[in-house]
Amino acid sequence: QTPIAGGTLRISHSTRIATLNVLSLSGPAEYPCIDMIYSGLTRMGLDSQAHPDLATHWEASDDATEFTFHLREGVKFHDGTPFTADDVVATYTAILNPDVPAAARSVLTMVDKIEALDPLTVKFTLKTPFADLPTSTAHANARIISKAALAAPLTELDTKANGTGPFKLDVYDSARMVRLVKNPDYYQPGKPYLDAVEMMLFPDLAAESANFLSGATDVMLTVQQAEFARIAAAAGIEAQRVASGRYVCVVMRQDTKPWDDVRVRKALALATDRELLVEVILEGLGRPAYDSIVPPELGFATEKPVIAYDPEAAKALLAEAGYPDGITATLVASDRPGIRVQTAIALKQSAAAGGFDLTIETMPHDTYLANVWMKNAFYIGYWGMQPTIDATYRLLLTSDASYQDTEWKNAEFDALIDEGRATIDPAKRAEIYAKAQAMELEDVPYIVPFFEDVLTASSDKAESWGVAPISRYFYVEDVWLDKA
Amino acid sequence: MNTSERPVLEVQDYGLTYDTPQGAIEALQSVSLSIAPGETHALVGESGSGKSTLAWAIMRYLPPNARDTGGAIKLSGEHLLDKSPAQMEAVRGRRIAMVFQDPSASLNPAMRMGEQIAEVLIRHRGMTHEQAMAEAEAALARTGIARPAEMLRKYPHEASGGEKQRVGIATAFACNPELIIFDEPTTALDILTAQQILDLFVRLREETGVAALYISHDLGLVARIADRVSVIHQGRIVENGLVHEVFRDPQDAYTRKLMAAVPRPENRIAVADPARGPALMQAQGVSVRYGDTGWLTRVMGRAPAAFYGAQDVSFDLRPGELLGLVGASGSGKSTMAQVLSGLRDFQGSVQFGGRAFEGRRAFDRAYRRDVQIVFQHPDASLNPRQTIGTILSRPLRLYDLCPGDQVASRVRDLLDMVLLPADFAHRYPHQLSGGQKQRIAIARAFAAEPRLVICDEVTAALDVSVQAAVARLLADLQRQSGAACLFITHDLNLIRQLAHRITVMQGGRVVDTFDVADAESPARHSYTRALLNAVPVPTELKGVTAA
Amino acid sequence: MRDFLRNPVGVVGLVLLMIVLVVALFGPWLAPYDPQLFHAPSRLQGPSAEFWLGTDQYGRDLLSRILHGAPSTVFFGLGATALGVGAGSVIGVVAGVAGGKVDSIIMRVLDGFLAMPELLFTLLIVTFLGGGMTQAMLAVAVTFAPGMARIARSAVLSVRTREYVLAAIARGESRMWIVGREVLPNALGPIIVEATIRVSFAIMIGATLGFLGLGAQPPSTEWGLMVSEARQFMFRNPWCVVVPGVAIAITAMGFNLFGDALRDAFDPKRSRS
Amino acid sequence: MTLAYLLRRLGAIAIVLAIVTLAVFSITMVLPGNAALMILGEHATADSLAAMERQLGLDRPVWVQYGAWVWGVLHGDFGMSLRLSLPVAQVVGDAFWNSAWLALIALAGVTIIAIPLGVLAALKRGSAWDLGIGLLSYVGTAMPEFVTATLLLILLASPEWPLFPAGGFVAPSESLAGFLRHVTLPAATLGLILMAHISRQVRSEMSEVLASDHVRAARLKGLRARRVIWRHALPNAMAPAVAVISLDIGYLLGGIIVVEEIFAWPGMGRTLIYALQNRDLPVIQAITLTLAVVYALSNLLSDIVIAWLDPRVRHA
Ligand SMILES: Nc1ncnc2c1ncn2[C@@H]1O[C@H](COP(=O)(O)OP(=O)(O)OP(=O)(O)O)[C@@H](O)[C@H]1O
Ligand SMILES: Nc1ncnc2c1ncn2[C@@H]1O[C@H](COP(=O)(O)OP(=O)(O)OP(=O)(O)O)[C@@H](O)[C@H]1O
Ligand SMILES: [Mg+2]
Ligand SMILES: [Mg+2]
Repeated sequence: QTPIAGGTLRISHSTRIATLNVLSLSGPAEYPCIDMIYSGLTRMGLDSQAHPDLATHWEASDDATEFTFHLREGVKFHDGTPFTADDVVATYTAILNPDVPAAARSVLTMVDKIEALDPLTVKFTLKTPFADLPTSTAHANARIISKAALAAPLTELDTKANGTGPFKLDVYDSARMVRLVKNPDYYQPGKPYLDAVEMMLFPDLAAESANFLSGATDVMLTVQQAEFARIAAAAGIEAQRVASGRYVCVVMRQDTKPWDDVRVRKALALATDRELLVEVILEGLGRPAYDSIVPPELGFATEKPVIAYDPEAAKALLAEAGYPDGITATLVASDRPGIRVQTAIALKQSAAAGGFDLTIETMPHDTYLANVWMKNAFYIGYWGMQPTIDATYRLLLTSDASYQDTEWKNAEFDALIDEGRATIDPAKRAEIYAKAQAMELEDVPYIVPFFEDVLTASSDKAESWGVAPISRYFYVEDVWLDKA
Repeated sequence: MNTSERPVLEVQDYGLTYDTPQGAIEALQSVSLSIAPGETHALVGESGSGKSTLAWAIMRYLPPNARDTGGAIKLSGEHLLDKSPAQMEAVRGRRIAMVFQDPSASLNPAMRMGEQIAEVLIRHRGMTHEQAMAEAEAALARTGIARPAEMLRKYPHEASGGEKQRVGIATAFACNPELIIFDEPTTALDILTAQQILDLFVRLREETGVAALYISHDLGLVARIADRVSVIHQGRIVENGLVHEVFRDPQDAYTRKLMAAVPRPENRIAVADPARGPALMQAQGVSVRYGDTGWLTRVMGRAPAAFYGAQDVSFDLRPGELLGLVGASGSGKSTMAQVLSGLRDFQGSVQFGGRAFEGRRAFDRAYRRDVQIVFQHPDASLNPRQTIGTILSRPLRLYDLCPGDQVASRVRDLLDMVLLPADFAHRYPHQLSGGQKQRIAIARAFAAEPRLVICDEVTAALDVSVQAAVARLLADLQRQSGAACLFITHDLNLIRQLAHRITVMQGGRVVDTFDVADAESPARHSYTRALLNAVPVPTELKGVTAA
Repeated sequence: MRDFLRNPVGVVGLVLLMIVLVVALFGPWLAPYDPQLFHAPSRLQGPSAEFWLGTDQYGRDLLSRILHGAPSTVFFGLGATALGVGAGSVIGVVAGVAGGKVDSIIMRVLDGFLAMPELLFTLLIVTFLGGGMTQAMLAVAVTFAPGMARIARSAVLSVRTREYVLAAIARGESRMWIVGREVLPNALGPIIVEATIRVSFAIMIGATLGFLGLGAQPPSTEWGLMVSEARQFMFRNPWCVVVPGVAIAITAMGFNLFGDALRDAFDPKRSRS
Repeated sequence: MTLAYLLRRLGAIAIVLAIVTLAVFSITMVLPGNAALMILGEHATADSLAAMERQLGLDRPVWVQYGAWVWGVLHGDFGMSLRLSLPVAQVVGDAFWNSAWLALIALAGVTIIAIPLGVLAALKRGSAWDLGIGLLSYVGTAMPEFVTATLLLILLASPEWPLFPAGGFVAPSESLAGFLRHVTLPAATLGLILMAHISRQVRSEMSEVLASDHVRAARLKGLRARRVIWRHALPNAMAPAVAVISLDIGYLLGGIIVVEEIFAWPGMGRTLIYALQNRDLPVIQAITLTLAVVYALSNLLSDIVIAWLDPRVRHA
């Protein structure tokens, strides 16, 4: 089928597009916007690999400390100014500037220097070896902003957007709709097919699905588990279920009793009925996970042994750890998103048989962030999928991880991750990462009950709509409307 | 008057029943009366005797639970009972009009008074709005209002009671009806205004020759204005005839009882004149200011202007004496009662039993025991959540008047003293009638064995016959206890029966004080004279002796 | 009381209230299942012999949850009202009895509080207090207090000028006696009536806060929270929102009808008409 | 009802508003966390959090923040929303009109229906009409908005049988029909409780007035029933009813919060909840301020209407 050009794609979403500031935004509906407006040096593909974007190709030094990116020729920003290496340098300088709130900084901490070798070549020099740099440059918040825009007050990035992506910003109304129009100068000839994309805010889930089903919108960005079956069954609708590495985890601080004892953590793992959780919370739209934060989709992921629900074994383990009467604890869950509370409720039920008497404390997200997150000993965490094992572990588990909330600090593990970074040979890396994963399973720093699928849906007319497992890349330039 | 003409109104053997959850109330039973053209027919009877019910029945305006039980009502020969509601609408206001007891309540507060007269003319005489307004002005002018055009534009709350009643009367006369029913049109007005309204009634009746049914419980008043009278008692007409004949020679026992209850100055019921001696109580230059509010209220702009409720008032009371305090409404009588019973701050001084008190806070327990007060409303002066026994025992305990174990027997004595059965001690106030409640309030005052009792219009809320009984009871108690009494009232006839001296107040000041015997003396203040003249002196009743 | 029972509104209110109170007191014992127990295979079912009112998204028995939620819902209403009415009445009585400057200052401050829409006020306070059942209860109480203070004050004022109170003052009774024996017993009527009606408001506001996620927190069986949790599933199983919704309505209605009938019984003018 | 009176009332409103803003400000300051943390969420690192706080001006001392805010407001500048990348004036302005539409339609619809219903019930006391209206009003007052809304959604907006959209908003300028379809359910939800309350109030006031002496007097003047009801009774019953309606506006302003949340109506209520959740202080301030002003003005307006209806008050 040959794509047909033209038409307006209406995408519904239920969370606000509060900002277009590509450096700091993090909202689920904000990502598709910047994915359409901006391009990065690299971009994650559906295969979870970094692909060329503004950089056509790149080379790394053997020790993985120097990367040279060759930029695409003839690319223009939406305002017509040409894209050059200076823009790349300006962007990365901003990201690394501690005075600028930038979400991508945490994956680029190893970058020492960025230089423009010529208008179409940029060189990154790293402090420490890092083989996955092209994945870091694909970070959704590391898109290239024009040098001029970075010279202006940064708050202007909130509402104005001058990128090099397939679509240009037309209307920005954070309360209702963001409208993007085709960028005729996009570097992929013939793309995008669509004339315009409208991101329509439906703060009410019921309203969103009703409008989608009635044809008022073409794409439902995120489908709730509860509604997936109904929507999938509807005529003229294609519902997609993308296996992803998004997970809920139970944080247990290991400098605090009783979680300092691995037997207690293992007991809780045994007392977690993963099948039940997947069934009642995810409506079956996910996979049980067995206490590793590394999803099977990532390169170098190992097969994890199944942990069957065995409350009796859990009790026995607890008794062995010195808690024959079980453990009483308060499990904190933020009220957003709802899945945290749901997991807490289900876990309470499931763990009760295993000797855990859990009290659930739900609290507003702001209080949670300020008072509980990274502070409390026992609470529910929720994370999106990272592009690599390295990113996954460095987010949470290495001693210097960005959000080290378990106090599970292990020098050997840290060394393995560092080594993995510096290793370019895949076989060797696989070996290193397998060891690291085994250590994780051994010690159970987190209970990870399941991986949640990414759910999206589109009308039959919207061809090629897709979402990457890391739900931050959307490839809307490939989408076209079949008006027949 | 030509009585051979066909009567304007004929009520024949009419009966009416109210259905209530407690059973049927036969409010009217075989009532008959007839009013000739030009005649004023009075209907007298005590409260609840069915006077208003008869008026509503004639108007065919009855609550849903009312039921005709027979008889006929004819207006100029036409049967009213057979008329449809729509037909009655055309009769009301056009052929039978009505003037109500309370002029403030019977005018629509949200409508200019001109509109309220004019709408009748528009409805019944088919006038245009302009014609009706012109006619309304003329009608109002006939009632003697000084600036009728101005009055038409006023809202009811901007007019005085008398003015409002004139509007009511103008409305009633507007369509030249055949019959006008007056339901106690003067009871809500003060003496002087009532007098004027009565004069107006007499004049308009003469001018128009309209027939009138005049409802009242005031026999003195009836004697002055009516041609014929019907006496109604518990829904039955017990006596009927020409006024002077009925009053000269009442046939029915109930009529006689009613007449005996009419206060007459010459029938003194006061205790013997007390010995002249040093005054028991003296008010000296007492002033009370109302409306002085805090700065905050003033800043918020809610403060009314301040004024004197009583100004530089001086009078005295001798031991054992009964001093009458009279004056128009708002003249400051209650204000003085409140000052003397320590309820209101004042300037000036009060001397009592040789001690001087300057200001409310100076009154001590001994003073408060010596001076007791009885209020106007029997319903409001007893705490509804206490039994009569508790209420009466309170002064005994408070002032330690008798040992704890004798309280109960003393309460029985007190009940006995006010002629009530002893088992009333266990009742609650709402289980008593108005007169009974007032007796309890009086008993409570006398329980303290006071030297002065202040009675603020204690008879005003009571029926005529009950009034007389309460007044007598008071005099008896005074005789037994030797207490002095300050008796505040509107009723000049009553006070002339009861008091030794009378003090007259006007606009917060004392204008006159005199011995009862000197009431008719030409030396009286002009205001006193006006008050005395305004009282309908029941001349026709003179020959009748008290039962 | 006879008046009260003759009034159909009162009878219906009384019956509803009785049911609600019985459920609130004994609900947890009457419940056939543990309210938190998952019956995963029977999720989101309508009423059946096994689950009389159906099940929710976790397969928890709705009847058991309703029965368990009754105490917290009802006592939330009673507690919040008691606190609010208590505090408000004390303030109002103090203002009414003291009069003068104290009165004007108290009233001006209360006017300030009353200048904010009720739910907004509650919302702000509960946000401030951090959400949760107790916090919500406090917030509702704080919201109620100014209005109650006004009512209490006007009740006191209307009684304070009654002649029996004046008689007591003239007699030289102590302040304690006058306030405690003459004024309060007679001012209590309107306060009680208002309190009863407010219980229903409190229950509704409590449920609303639960619904907004600011009141009771999961896995509580508070009814408003139940509706909110199940809302996503309302089209798959309407029972899981209808059941708690109706329960709230019935409870609120019970207090409402009862309060109205009480008002009629206390106010002879209304009851006669 | 003089100009001085109006000025005084407005002055009192201003004082109350000042207190309200100070209170809201202190409340938000005492709470844990802040907007910067909410924006960054679980991507907050210490340095980006600090940077964000600097960017939002949250690193300044509390009184400086409040002072700056007050200074701005006095100059008509409500500042930028911390979360929405929009000037507060625009966020709240748009939301205000959306809410105002909803509230006015609910209120207007209700008044048009509830007043005649109340009058009818009062005129036909004890009849089936009265009973039905009474029942409606009892059920209406006992159902919190979220229950009414949910029931309406299940009945009238189920996916199988969507008579009305389950939520959302269409600007009237875009499509009037669409707007009306969307406004129906939220307005009906708000309306039910209001209707219950107002019709009950009108009924009780009307019964009282119908039993009053002056209505009796009007009837006894032989006036036609229509004139007695509409000219003599209703205006006198309306004054107290208006007082209640103005209190109901307070309810309405609260109810709108819930209803907007449920029906995803982009108004003040929804914006407020969003702002509360995200600690968007300038928006919270502006919305509470607006709601309080609307409430205060509606009270003032109702006092004026009452004075217009009731000459006794007018001249007081
Ligand atoms: N709607 C009613 N339902 C039941 N009983 C009624 C009703 N109206 C009046 N009554 C009773 O009928 C009797 C006569 O009442 P009515 O009002 O005619 O007395 P009245 O002579 O006018 O008294 P007053 O001098 O106090 O005006 C009273 O016992 C009264 O309680
Ligand atoms: N508490 C008060 N506050 C303000 N003004 C008052 C107050 N009490 C009485 N007044 C006013 O003071 C004046 C005198 O009132 P007072 O009650 O003493 O009159 P009165 O002679 O007892 O009248 P009535 O015969 O109607 O009982 C009146 O104008 C009245 O309106
Ligand atoms: Mg009468
Ligand atoms: Mg007086």
